[in-house]
Amino acid sequence: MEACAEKEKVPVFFERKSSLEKALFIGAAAGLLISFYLIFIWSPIEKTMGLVQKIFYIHVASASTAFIAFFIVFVFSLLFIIKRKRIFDTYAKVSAEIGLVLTTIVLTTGPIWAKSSWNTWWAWEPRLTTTLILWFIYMAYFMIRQMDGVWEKKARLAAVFGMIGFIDVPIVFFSIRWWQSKFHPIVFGAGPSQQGGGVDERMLVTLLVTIFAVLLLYGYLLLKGVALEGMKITLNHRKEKIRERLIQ
Amino acid sequence: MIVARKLTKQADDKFILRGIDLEINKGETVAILGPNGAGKSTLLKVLATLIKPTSGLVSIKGLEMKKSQHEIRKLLGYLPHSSFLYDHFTPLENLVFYGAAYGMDHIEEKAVSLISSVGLSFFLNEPVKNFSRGMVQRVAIARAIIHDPEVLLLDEPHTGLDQGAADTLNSVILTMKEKGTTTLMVTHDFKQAAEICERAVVIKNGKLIANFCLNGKDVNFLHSKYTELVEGGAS
Amino acid sequence: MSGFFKNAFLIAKKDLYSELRTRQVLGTMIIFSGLVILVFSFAFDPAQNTTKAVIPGVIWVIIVFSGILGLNRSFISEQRNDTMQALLISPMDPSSIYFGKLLANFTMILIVELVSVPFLFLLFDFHSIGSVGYFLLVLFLGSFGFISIGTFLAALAANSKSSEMLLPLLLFPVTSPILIGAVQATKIILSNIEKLPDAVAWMQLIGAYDVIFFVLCLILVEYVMEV
Amino acid sequence: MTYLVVAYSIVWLIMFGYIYSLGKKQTKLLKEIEFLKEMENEH
Repeated sequence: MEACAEKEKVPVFFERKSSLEKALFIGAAAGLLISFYLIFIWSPIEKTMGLVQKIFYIHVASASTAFIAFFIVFVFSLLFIIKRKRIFDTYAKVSAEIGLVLTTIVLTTGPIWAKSSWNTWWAWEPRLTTTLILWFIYMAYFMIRQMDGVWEKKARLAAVFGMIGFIDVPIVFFSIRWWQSKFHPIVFGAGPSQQGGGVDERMLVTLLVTIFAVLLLYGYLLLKGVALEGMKITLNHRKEKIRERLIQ
Repeated sequence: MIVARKLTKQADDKFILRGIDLEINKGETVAILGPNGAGKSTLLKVLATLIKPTSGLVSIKGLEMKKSQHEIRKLLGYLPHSSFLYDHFTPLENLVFYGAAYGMDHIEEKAVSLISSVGLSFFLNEPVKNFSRGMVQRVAIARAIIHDPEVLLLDEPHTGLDQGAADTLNSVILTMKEKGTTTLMVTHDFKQAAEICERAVVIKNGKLIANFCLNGKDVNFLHSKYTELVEGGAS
Repeated sequence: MSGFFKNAFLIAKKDLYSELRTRQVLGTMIIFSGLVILVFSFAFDPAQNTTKAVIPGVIWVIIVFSGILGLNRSFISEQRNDTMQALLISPMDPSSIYFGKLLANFTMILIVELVSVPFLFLLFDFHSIGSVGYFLLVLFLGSFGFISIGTFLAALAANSKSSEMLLPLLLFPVTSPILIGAVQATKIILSNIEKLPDAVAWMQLIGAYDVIFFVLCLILVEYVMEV
Repeated sequence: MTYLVVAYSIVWLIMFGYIYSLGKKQTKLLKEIEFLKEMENEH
């Protein structure tokens, strides 16, 4: 009886398509297309840096979304430690994965931008250095997840490290900024804040639209990734059921 | 003394314990029997507060495990497969350390008398790493009871022991029993189980399938009953 | 509360006594720090005056790399005969076990520093410490922060089969603020003492890091040590 | 100009690489589910 009831449930679970997921997909695709139009056609060309400055939009959008992704990791890690529900762990894991992908984008576009505008591949500039350390921290997070053992243990350890790592980020940023400004004053006008009030309004709009589009993409990927993880978990669960039935 | 209600333990998708209900009275000596992989050691680890159950309740001496873990830990003496001893320390140093960890007073005298009661007075100041398996097990037994536990949890204590060590262990268990200690013992050794246990429970596939008295019964009774239960297809 | 310190001292005493018995870890750490000094003498010509500039960095490289040797052993040594489980089922709090281990590791790294730093100064002919008091303070603060989060992450990494490889990957990025701050403060104190306020600011940063992470580790260590 | 093109192509390469890996994961899972359903129907 019990087995029968579950047999009914499987297709329902696997073939369900969340409407939120669909909406996010459409939103992200449309948003990215619009931001593309804004970046390449609509927004003006920056005077000193020229065309290359257009890297800035996706660079900053990825960086801020990555940071939000890691914040979500922190939140779900905390929730997992308190409630010990597997779904929280799945959210943290998927969010960290997307955050890591976005950080990788930041770390590749950063040097390209640096090379073109400052003629050096890497500048030990606070934001870039912090991002690099962030990348290492979340790589370490995945090393913990690749340990062998039961999921509960891995999830617990990863959650603890996800919290430690995120709390470390502001301190890392602060110390690096301090280190840089005292010994290698920043000569290059990097990042949005240094450009101060002189930003063209259209540039700001383009940046905001790009950030929003990347955020939507993040939301879609998060839901998709969580759904896939959920599928995997249910699948393993049912496999185990079948294995048991075969043994008995 | 020990009450377990609907105890389950899940590791990934495998159920190791599937709802164990167990009640053990004060001063009883109970054997836990069952085939390999049935979940006996896991049950003992849950009772020893080493691993948390996935669901279910455990209470020891009326204390609920989740709420008063600290108090419960003081009551338990746990003897697993591994010796829990520091290799390069002497038996005395090991016992004094663990005694202090349990907040005991006059540890030194207590440790010395315990070591002589397991027959190792000659080796008081010899590092444990030079000991044979049987000697290590004797020290491990002494370690498990250094803090006068009210509940003794033993995981296959007779395995690999010579006759002398096994007798020592049995006499330790019986002395503790006289003081009112409750003993729970996972074992494969029917002879020893029949000798010192009053009751036996059988676990198979993470479920408790039998619970019967052993008083006055001999090894053969236990053996045939166990074979009937485990191999007779009851599950 | 007194039980907390009593148990922590018990663990620290046990670890240090065990070290006295086996003399494995501390000896290795000191020899290793000597080798680091030797390698640096090849990398930077000790006869040149500019070499003085790398000395603050070398000090912290010694602390970090020999420290990680000790941290690795700290919990692995409890896996033999599953003594870690014995500690966990005893009435001691996980936080007091952590604090005890921290004290033992901290004592060991202080001994390593006591031996290797004078040795380094001697070999590199360095004799103009700006302020001995501040120098010792920055060594203390930096080592404490590094060891406190290091002990915590060692407990975490001990769950893995390849914990020796995992620990540096976890530890180095997380402790980067300490390493930056400690090297900068040491540099100012050793060679540029008139800029002392800057060094003090760095030490405040390290101090804040120490406090935040020590408290955080005490709270979270319970979740790391569950079996 | 080339830098701009390189930068955006790398961005999209990484993005599509990630999405592709998700898609592959999904097909693999769906395949296993089909297999599982067959298994269950047999029993």
